[in-house]
Amino acid sequence: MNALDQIFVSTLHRLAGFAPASARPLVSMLLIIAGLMALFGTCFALATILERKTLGRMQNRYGPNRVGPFGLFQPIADGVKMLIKEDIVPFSADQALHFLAPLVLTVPVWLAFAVLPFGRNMSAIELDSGILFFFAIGSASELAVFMAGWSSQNKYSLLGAMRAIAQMISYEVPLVLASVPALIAAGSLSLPAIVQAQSGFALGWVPRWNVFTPWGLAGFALFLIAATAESNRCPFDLPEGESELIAGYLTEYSGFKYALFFLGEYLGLFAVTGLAVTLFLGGWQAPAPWLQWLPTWGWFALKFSALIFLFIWARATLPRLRLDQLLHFAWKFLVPLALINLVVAVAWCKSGLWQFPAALEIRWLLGAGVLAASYVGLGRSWKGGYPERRQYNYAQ
Amino acid sequence: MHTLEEIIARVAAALPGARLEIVPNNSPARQPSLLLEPGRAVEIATFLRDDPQLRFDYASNVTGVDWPEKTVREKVKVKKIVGGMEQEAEELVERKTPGFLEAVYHLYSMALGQGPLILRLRTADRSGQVALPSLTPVWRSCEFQEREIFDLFGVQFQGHPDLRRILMWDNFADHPMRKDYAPAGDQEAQP
Amino acid sequence: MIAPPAELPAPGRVGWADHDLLEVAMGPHHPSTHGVFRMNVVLDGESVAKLTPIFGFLHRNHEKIAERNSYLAAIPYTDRLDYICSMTNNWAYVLTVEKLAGLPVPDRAEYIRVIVGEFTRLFNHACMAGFLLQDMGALGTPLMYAFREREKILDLFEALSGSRMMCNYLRFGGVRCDLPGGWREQAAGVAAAFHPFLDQFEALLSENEILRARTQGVGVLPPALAVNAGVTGPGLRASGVNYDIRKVDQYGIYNRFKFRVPLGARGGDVFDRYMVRILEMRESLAILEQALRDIPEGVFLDPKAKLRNLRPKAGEAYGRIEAPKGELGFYLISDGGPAPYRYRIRPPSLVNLTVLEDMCLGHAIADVVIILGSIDIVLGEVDR
Amino acid sequence: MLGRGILRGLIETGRNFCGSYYDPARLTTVQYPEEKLPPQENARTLPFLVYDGQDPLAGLRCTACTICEQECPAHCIRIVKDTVKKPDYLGKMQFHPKVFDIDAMVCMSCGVCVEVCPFDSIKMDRVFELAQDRRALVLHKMNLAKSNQYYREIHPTEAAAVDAARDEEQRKARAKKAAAPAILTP
Repeated sequence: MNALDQIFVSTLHRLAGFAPASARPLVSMLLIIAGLMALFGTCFALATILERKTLGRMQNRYGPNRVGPFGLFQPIADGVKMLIKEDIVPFSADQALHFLAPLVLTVPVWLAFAVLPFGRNMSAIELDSGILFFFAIGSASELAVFMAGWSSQNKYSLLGAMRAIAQMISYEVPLVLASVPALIAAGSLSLPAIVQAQSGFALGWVPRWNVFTPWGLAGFALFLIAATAESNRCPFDLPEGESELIAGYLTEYSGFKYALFFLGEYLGLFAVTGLAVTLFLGGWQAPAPWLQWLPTWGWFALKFSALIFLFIWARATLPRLRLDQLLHFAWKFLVPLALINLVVAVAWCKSGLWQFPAALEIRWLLGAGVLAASYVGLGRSWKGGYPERRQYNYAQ
Repeated sequence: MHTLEEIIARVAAALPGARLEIVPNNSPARQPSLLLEPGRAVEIATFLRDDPQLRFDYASNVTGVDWPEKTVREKVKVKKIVGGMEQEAEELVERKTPGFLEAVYHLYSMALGQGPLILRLRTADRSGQVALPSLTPVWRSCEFQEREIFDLFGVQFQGHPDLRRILMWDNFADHPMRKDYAPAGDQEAQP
Repeated sequence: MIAPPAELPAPGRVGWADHDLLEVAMGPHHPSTHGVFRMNVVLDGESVAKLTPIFGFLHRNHEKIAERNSYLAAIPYTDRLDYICSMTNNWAYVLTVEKLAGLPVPDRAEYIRVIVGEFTRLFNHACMAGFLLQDMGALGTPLMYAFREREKILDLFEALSGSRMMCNYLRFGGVRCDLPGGWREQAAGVAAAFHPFLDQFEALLSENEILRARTQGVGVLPPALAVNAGVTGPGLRASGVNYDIRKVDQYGIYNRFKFRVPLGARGGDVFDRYMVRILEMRESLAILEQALRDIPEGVFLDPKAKLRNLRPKAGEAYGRIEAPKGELGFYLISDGGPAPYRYRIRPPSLVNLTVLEDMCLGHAIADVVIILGSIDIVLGEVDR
Repeated sequence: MLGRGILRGLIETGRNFCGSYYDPARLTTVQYPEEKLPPQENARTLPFLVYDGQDPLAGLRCTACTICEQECPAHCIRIVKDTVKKPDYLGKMQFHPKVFDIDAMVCMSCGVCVEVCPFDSIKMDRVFELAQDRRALVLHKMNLAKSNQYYREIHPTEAAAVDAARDEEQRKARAKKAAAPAILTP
């Protein structure tokens, strides 16, 4: 089944073959870029419609189903509407900044896809420090959000922008800390190497994914929470909290710039989900030995869409946190837990040398015990977060 | 539930010289009210709220009522010389009762669960002196309702923390709920 | 806040020179003010320094219209007061006119009034919880659940009175028409189906840590201030004051039903107001089951009740009921004519808003929206 | 344990998501133009005038007594009485309206006119797709008149009761008339 697995790589080489030898690397890179942008462009379109349909189904209604079969042409309709809508720029706005903000948000996010391994040797660039590159690019979005908020000269967008900065910076720390254990386990910064480290099956059928270790599970949960906050999605969608600030830093944007902001937000979500899959869910590894005949990029897509469904599910259910609680949660709960998780991960890797029997089970129990204890302890210590259970009495 | 007479007795005992009158109400609802003279209204109200026996701690409703001048034609027995003889004779006499604006307060006691005690404050007349003491310092629930009476009836409440129009826009001149209010501009669009 | 360049108009500079305060106008065109209601909020950073509510955008002078029309003609207008609970508005007005004119009400009509009144309380509290969560950012899921249940009840109302929201169903001395065939069984079915919905609602919300973190300790209303400021309804009971007009006045036939009055546990914050309404919904269900079970047969409108030219004797009457939002009272003065001389409505939403500023001081702007949501106002009733 | 409530909430919406595919109670949307809910029998929108027999204008039951015009809360009914009298279903000579206008923009379909009408001549319609491109929203006698047959269709039980009462009165009137000549000829 290697042919189907490597189908993209082979077609790329065949197409690049037509170009003269000297221009071949450039042409192949251009083809990759074109392929990735096409893939994630349609993925963005599909995500908007599937998100609205899933939200609808969770709210006992259909979701858009009038434009095309099952509403699948809805994104096209939205896109056309966005193009046609007049692009209003407030008179007192800082024109240059106002124009640049959506660009500065969207362009870096495309770069983040360069390092993600979508399948067996199917990553655009094989960087040795792929994850370092990813986090460097990921932090450019704060600047864009603040540019948008400040340049609109509107009270609401300013409040929204200041909230966004506080939130994104304070959730960058747990995001990085949560991914460090996976690097320690793989012993390298390059993403394909991390995926390679998670190949093979323990006890015959359990895949060696990081998520099946105690520190991996905790790291995965922390990573997801931080990723939701990083991409401004519910329950952390404070910057454009509709009920308070109308649309936060998006208030003064309309027409295609507004669509660009949405594109940037969704691509940020895809990038972080791709990284979560690579670090914790074993990238493109098959979950069971007898399932390895399926193409590797298929497994990546499956895990990717499962995580996206998880984000949409959270958006349908959870209310929004207040700004001080959000920051409190990040610094007083996520960061300490991530540090403890780091210690457990290091102990786990070092304890690989134990020879006595049942080393594996003891290691597992010890790790899980420490993490669970710290989780409950930190949870209780957070006065605001740990709500008291109230007993309601009735009049006589 | 205290009858009005008991309440008047208690108030008179506590605040000598406070004149209270009973205004009858002969509808089946049997809710007579107490007419206070505006001078000592705040004192009496504070007493009604703090007295351990009464404890009217909740002013449920504050209403403005407009009583314009009424010409009352009454049959009055008048001694008149008719045909040289002195006789009793019916005669129609036109009496103009002066108009006034009124603020009606419905008080309840949440602590003792007692029914409505109705206070009435009347202004001197409908145009010049339309001032009444505000009872918002005693019960904060009167704040918005007194502002509404000022807005729709034109009663000036003295001592009200923030007396301005509540429903109409600020530079609206007239007081729409008065009986003699004629809306300016187009009448209601008849079909 | 960095000072803007000189030539640009200074955005909303406020008089306090020493503080950098930001005056923000929330509403009347704002997504979470439950109608056309405006608040001028002065912000010191993100916390509220001063808040002035502004009303009057939906003012139709309902009282002037009622003073020109006959007693009967005012009933359809009372539907438009609190446009979510039209049945209880009718009930308050009809109760006051019956008090003014001394009209008896047959038993079957009293039972029907309790049934439709409690159904109204059910979906009003459900909608309030849904809107509160919508303000908190929960993307309408709880609101959709609440509206799904509300639709079932509105279908019952349409089958009974002809219209879903503008029912115009109650008359002086009874109700306009009798229960259509099979309505009672349908109503019992809807009431029975409400329990699982409430469990679903509680599972979704009451345990939710984010909801509790956002609402516990926010917008605390001390009982003394609540009583003095005339707050009534679930907001007052959430502050621990035991005052439910159904128990105090025992109007209609509420003394025949066994139901309890839930009180707040922790001094009346937003979570208490939410939980008291959820518990009250369960009590309303208990009343509904009892009422639907033993509703007697018989005449639904007092035969001697005059529909058209009702002219009560000169006098006045103040009647009040426990509407879902608080104490809804009507004060009628009659001078013997066909139209009321003075027609006054005591709006629970307007008086409950007296304490809005007291509760919001010092909280963040995100909390102002939730505190307003927890008071549960409807602008039709505030502005009349 | 922090997060237990959130998980229960997620499970709840998850159950709703799966339920919406097989359990009708969890998917309550009615796709309006294609699927339509059966209208309730008691539903009421704008009023209409009932006529008996075939000719809409001659068979109108309305006797221009203008009670509905006085009682209408929104004052949206305008009646001009005809001068000539015509016999009604009981043979009594009654006036008929020359002009009977209802301003559909002002009418709030409250149904008070139906209650106060002593001749059962005005009833509430059930059609709610009232959007139209013309601004002519004052409904004249011609647009308002609808047959008793139509009335029996949209409000069956109510119409049956009204017809039964009218037949009863007609029978009593005819019996009185049959008995009357006996008295006149002593």
